[in-house]
Amino acid sequence: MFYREAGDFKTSYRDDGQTFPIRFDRYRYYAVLVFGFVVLPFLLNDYWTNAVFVPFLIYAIAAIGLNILVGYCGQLSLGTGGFMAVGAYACYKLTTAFPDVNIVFHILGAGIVTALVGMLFGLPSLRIKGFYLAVATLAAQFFLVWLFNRVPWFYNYSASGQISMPERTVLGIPVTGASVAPWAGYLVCLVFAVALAWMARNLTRGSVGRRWMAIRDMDIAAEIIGVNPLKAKLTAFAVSSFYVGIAGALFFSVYLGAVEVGEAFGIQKSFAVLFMIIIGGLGSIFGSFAGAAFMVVLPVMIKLVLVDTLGWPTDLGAHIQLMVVGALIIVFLIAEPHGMAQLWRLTKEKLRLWPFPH
Amino acid sequence: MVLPDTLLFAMEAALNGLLSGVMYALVALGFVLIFKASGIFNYAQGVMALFAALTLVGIQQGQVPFADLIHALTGVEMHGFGWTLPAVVAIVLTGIVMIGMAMVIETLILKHLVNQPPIILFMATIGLAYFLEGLGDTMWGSDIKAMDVGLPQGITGWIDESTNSLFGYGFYVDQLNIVAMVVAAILVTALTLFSQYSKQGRALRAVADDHQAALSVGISLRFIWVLVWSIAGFVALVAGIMWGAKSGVQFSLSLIALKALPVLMLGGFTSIPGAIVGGLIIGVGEQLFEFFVGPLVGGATENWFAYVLALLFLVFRPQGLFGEKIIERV
Amino acid sequence: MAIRTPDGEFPSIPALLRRNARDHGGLAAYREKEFGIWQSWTWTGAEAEIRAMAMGFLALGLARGDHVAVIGRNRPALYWSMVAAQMCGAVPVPLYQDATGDEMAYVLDHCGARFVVCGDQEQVDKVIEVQEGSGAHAIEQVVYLDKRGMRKYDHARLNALADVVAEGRAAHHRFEAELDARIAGLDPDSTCVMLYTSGTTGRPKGVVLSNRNIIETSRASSEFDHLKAGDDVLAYLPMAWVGDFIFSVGQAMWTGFCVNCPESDSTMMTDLREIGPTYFFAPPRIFETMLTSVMIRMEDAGPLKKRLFDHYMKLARRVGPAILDGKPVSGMDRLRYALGNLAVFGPLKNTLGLTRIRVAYTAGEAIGPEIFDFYRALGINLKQLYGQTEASVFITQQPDGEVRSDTVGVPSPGVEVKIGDSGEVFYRSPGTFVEYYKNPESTASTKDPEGWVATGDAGFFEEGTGHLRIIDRAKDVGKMADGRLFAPKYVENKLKFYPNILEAVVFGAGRRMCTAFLNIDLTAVGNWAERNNISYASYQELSQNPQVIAALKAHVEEVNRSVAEDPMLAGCQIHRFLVLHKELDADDGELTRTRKVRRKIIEQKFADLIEALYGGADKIYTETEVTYEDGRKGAIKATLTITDADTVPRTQRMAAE
Amino acid sequence: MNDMSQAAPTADGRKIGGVLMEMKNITLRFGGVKAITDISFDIREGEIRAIIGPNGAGKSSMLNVISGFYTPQEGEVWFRGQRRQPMKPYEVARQGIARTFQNIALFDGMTVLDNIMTGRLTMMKSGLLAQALWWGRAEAEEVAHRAQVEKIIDFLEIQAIRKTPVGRLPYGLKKRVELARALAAEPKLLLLDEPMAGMNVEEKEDMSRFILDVNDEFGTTIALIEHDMGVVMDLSDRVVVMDYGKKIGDGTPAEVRANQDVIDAYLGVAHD
Repeated sequence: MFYREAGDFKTSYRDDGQTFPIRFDRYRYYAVLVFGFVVLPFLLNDYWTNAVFVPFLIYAIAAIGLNILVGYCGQLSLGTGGFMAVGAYACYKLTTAFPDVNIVFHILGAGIVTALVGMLFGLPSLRIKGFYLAVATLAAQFFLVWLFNRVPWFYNYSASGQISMPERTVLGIPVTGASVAPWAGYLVCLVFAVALAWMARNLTRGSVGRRWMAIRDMDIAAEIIGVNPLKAKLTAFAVSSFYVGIAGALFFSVYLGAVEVGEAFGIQKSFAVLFMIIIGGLGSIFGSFAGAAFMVVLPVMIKLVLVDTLGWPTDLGAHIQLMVVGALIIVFLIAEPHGMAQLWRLTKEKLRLWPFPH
Repeated sequence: MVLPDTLLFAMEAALNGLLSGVMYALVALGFVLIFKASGIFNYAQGVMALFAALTLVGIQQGQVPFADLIHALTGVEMHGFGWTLPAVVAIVLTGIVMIGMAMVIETLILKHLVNQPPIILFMATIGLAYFLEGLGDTMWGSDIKAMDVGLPQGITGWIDESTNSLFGYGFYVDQLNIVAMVVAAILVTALTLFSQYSKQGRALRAVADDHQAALSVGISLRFIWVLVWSIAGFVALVAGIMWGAKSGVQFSLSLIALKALPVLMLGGFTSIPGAIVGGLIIGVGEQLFEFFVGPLVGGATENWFAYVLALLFLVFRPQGLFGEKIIERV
Repeated sequence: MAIRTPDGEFPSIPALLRRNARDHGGLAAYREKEFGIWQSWTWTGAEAEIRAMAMGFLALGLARGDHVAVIGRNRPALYWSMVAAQMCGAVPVPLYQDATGDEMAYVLDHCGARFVVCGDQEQVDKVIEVQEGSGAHAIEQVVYLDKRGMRKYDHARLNALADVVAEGRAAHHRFEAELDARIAGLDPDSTCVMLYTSGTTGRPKGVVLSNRNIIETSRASSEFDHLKAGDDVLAYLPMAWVGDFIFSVGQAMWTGFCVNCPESDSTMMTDLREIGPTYFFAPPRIFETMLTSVMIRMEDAGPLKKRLFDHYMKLARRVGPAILDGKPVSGMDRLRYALGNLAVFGPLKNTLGLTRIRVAYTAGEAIGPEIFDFYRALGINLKQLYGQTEASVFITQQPDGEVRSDTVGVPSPGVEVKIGDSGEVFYRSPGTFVEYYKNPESTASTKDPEGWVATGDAGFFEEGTGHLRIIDRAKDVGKMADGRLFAPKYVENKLKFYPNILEAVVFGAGRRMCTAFLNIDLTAVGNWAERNNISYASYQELSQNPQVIAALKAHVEEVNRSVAEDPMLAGCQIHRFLVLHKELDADDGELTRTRKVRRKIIEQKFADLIEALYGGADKIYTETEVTYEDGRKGAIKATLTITDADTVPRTQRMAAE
Repeated sequence: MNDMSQAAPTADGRKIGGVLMEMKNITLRFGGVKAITDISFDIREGEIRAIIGPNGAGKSSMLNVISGFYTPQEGEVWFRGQRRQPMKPYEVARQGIARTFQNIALFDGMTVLDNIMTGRLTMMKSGLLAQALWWGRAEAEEVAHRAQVEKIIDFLEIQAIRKTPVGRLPYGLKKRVELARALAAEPKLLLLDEPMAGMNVEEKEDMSRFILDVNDEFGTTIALIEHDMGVVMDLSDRVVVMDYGKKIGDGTPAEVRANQDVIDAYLGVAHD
């Protein structure tokens, strides 16, 4: 309906292959970016930052990571929590080891460490497929959590067994620790989220992405046309873990500040992220954002409505939330296996064809 | 006869491992049944056990379901029906509930997911798990409950004495584990008999062997699904009772489901004996590992031992102990 | 840009090319959808290509005055080959690519082409056929564009255009001077192009058009519609047709706008959508199919959308054209139209690819008013023009703001038009063709010494507006018994604009009144019947259904009223008509293969029915022989109803006089 | 198609060159079952070589041996003058052997264009980081390969469906897209596994035309298996006939037609 594509033609493969080939989409995307970077930081207060935006961005990063593995490469993983923990602890160890280095590098470093760990646990994927692999990744989940619990070196022998983030600054502005301005933390996460999303898009549209998708859609055929399955899967595990690791690092350093591995990065976390990409849409970067937003906002809404407004007991609200989430997963799997991303795609199609039905 | 202590302790550990292995096997059984008949990997099995246990306790102690919700909605306070039913009745009622649940699941979920790739079904059951957990808590409240259906507990005298007279050291074995073993044995035999000699049982096997063929001879897949989910529900109930009695009815109970996964990895998803054997291996394995290695690495290794074992095992024998080799074709 | 006459700085197309490369060097000159994207060439690039090609031709020995036949679908390289030929002082002769072997043989022989440029293997095969055939021909070199499947051919006298260009590039030292000399040799009177008119009767004639003809016409028409560099046109009509030559070569070269070539005929519509031309020409047929597809697709739309669509289309039909013509429209209506534009018109134009249109023309045959108005209503500036090959297209055209479906506009700038006493239209213009090639007598018979050319069409100027209206082919316009003008085609067209009427044949030459045969359109009437649950077993039964006949009667009477408005034509009102029991069919020789009515044959075949129409009977029994699909013959018997239609009596007007 | 035609071996296309691939005494077993028994034949450069035989004759197994998906227990495979050691399928692909599948094996989650692009994966070398940042090489490479792929799309006349997800395509078109994907790899040897299976007459004619054009324009060596006798005879230069895992005939279509064993073993049952 709002699309005006006549005259919006492509004279080079470069233009034809760009992320938003349609002018209208492109402008809308720029608008969102401007809003996110320029407008929002001024509107944000503490509550919205910590309740919605920061977790949304961090989960979005994690979701993109998991989506690369599950949605693009077709390897189901239930180890997300564990890998986030790796990111968190790596970040912690790095910051405490090299206090003078900028936190950004620590976070990136955490990502790289996680990538390596991810590859390690990805090795079995060559032999194991489907939910067999999922169970294999559970091993990662439980082993890693146990590791960070039981090996004091990881939490610098602190009495509580917790790790907590010291104050660190970017360009002189504190982004971690106690005295963080809402907008500062938010901006850090936003920068990471946007940059990583952009990179994910690039990876998935190029040869790497095609190798992944080939493996996902039909691994035997993929191998016969010359895709090295081990290499493809391992890159997927590496990249995916890199993203998840960074998410973990941010989750710990910027968002929580102090974590106890068991509750912050338990199996529940793995499922939460998995649900995000199922609801958001497998194999879609937009879907990762949508899913993250949904799973972050839903509890807030339920709490807002049931507990704060109707004054129900908190635990009852939590139980109902469990039911809602579970039900939603099933509904999406039945009604729209490709998630919100697909709904979005269909709406766009309708608008482009308007006023025609097809 | 005198043996070194470590060995004795190890043997004790092994024995207990063997018995808790039976527990794992019990849950794994539920998985296998559903997987055989419908190719669905039912992640919710563990939560079903939890749900069953909660329901059982609730019914037995005459709790009013959804009390909190009703209160929140209407403001009416309800303090139970004030009865305490005999265990048997409660169990039967719970059994009925589980069957009802099986039917609901079939009509609301499975029917709509026919012919979906297994991975989708798997994820659906994760959703189901969440839903059931929430439902259970909403119905009965999430506080830890004691399960008392009159199962014997505490040290098993005769083992203690016999071992004492034998090695001069009495093994501690919880009676509950003995009971569990017996029950498991009964359950397995019952299931085997059922699938061998009852009409439905044969239908079940037919479907497990070949869906299309089964359908073509006019077996209703939907009926079969309700059937297996009911049985799985029943198995879950039994498991729930055992675990509930052992460590109280609480959320952690649903995590035993996760423990059952590695069991299946070892045993293979389609074989009942496999499930049993796998269970035992895991049980013994993790006990011994904890006994020997645990102290060196800070303990609590049973959290992950099973999975890592399964993982390594899978890498070298992806089809499990009892599955047969997969040949890839083009 | 200062207006230059050809006698001045730009005597020829190559000269214009030079100027474009200089003035608009960076602008896109040609685009073609190939390999998934729009391959583009700037004017500078195009000039380089064309010069290289021309030098390649020189290398192959192309001489001044040679004829170069060009056969293929619209592709930049083929347009270039025409200009390249001109550069060499040769005469490009574009041919219809769907022409059959012997048609092509005749033309190739008649123009004595030494060079033939072919689009692809298919065309090459035809040419080779001609070369090997018995007929005379002067073909020496064949050049092809698309290499697919060509490798196995004997390349002795056969070259790939790419190779020719490459050779030209390589040899440019040898030929630059020669080429420039040849270009310099071109003057306004040297031949620009030769186009063969697809003669409905007899052999096609080669119309020779000079540089003056083409450039003058292009200049005048471009200024008339303010065409300029930066405009986009879609080149999809046959290259052999004068219109395409004017739009894609003449005007493009004069203004420097961009010529866009679709990927293939099948993708034409999508390519149109992508390019979104600003300047567009299409015969009525295309606009009609577009409209039908719109309506069909809307059929499946949800009720809400449909209501929205219908509502705003109603509004648009009321105020749209007025707004387009800049006539006064109430602010309220303008607002509602703006809303409609947001919700319906805008998206609709977008999906059709007509969003950017500034000027659109239709011509060739009469266009149905409701089709015409539909596009006007959407805010698309669709206009009509009247022209022919001999005039380098433009004779009359509609200025912005004076657009109507039933006229063809006022004389184009620089064109004089007069109506002969026979009612035939004559014109004289700078675009008037030089001569028919090798055919002095037809030249003489068409163009008189003062340069007046007979169009062969009958028409008249409307009092007041000064707009020309074309009635019919002059030879088909007859006289009635009382000497009044009889123009069957004019009335038939009006009738055929009704979806219910497929064909109409009007009689009246030398009679006291006009009568008509009608053919119902089975699909349209069939649908109508279904909706009003009228059951029918056969075409024949449906055609005689009283309700159907009543409906047609209404149509006929409407037509009568509108015909009566023109005093000259008032005599052509239909007094009696009948609905034929069978569809007029080319297999039965009642229509030509191009679905034109064959009066003579129909008059013989249905003599009895015509008698009945002029006799008093209101029923008539008849038997007609028909040919079935499988060629078997058979007869169908029917009793047809003859209906009287109300007419606007002359007496009124007499009284008024 | 300009620079495509230059890819052809000689100026006039159809010239049969030397031996490209040779099978020496191949025997293949599954467990105890012999799928192929002691079969030898060769494939020459630029020719169209057909392997025919009734269903279950071991044609597919043979093709899988050639494509390196199965490794025979006995016998040698010689490719371009070298004995081929047992290797992974993806390594075989890199040697310049591409194939299509009897029951289409396209990547349903991707568009036609992406599917065909996968055919060139073996040639795409840009690194992970370069791609993540979509820098220099990554993009240049993408564009370059796209250009090649577009030529194939044009050649097989599938422009209209370029951006359609293959899942939505009709059977015949899928087959064509699969051919396109194989062609995109610019293979030395192209294997076609029952290219006409399940097609109607018209589609078969199209496919035959394309196969001939491919061989003609690009000079690609083609080995195809097919049980539709008629089609094969028109297409191929030489034919190997298999039955029950054994070779019962080898030669030009004419020779094979004349061969009594073939007539007995095959022609009787070929009418499906």
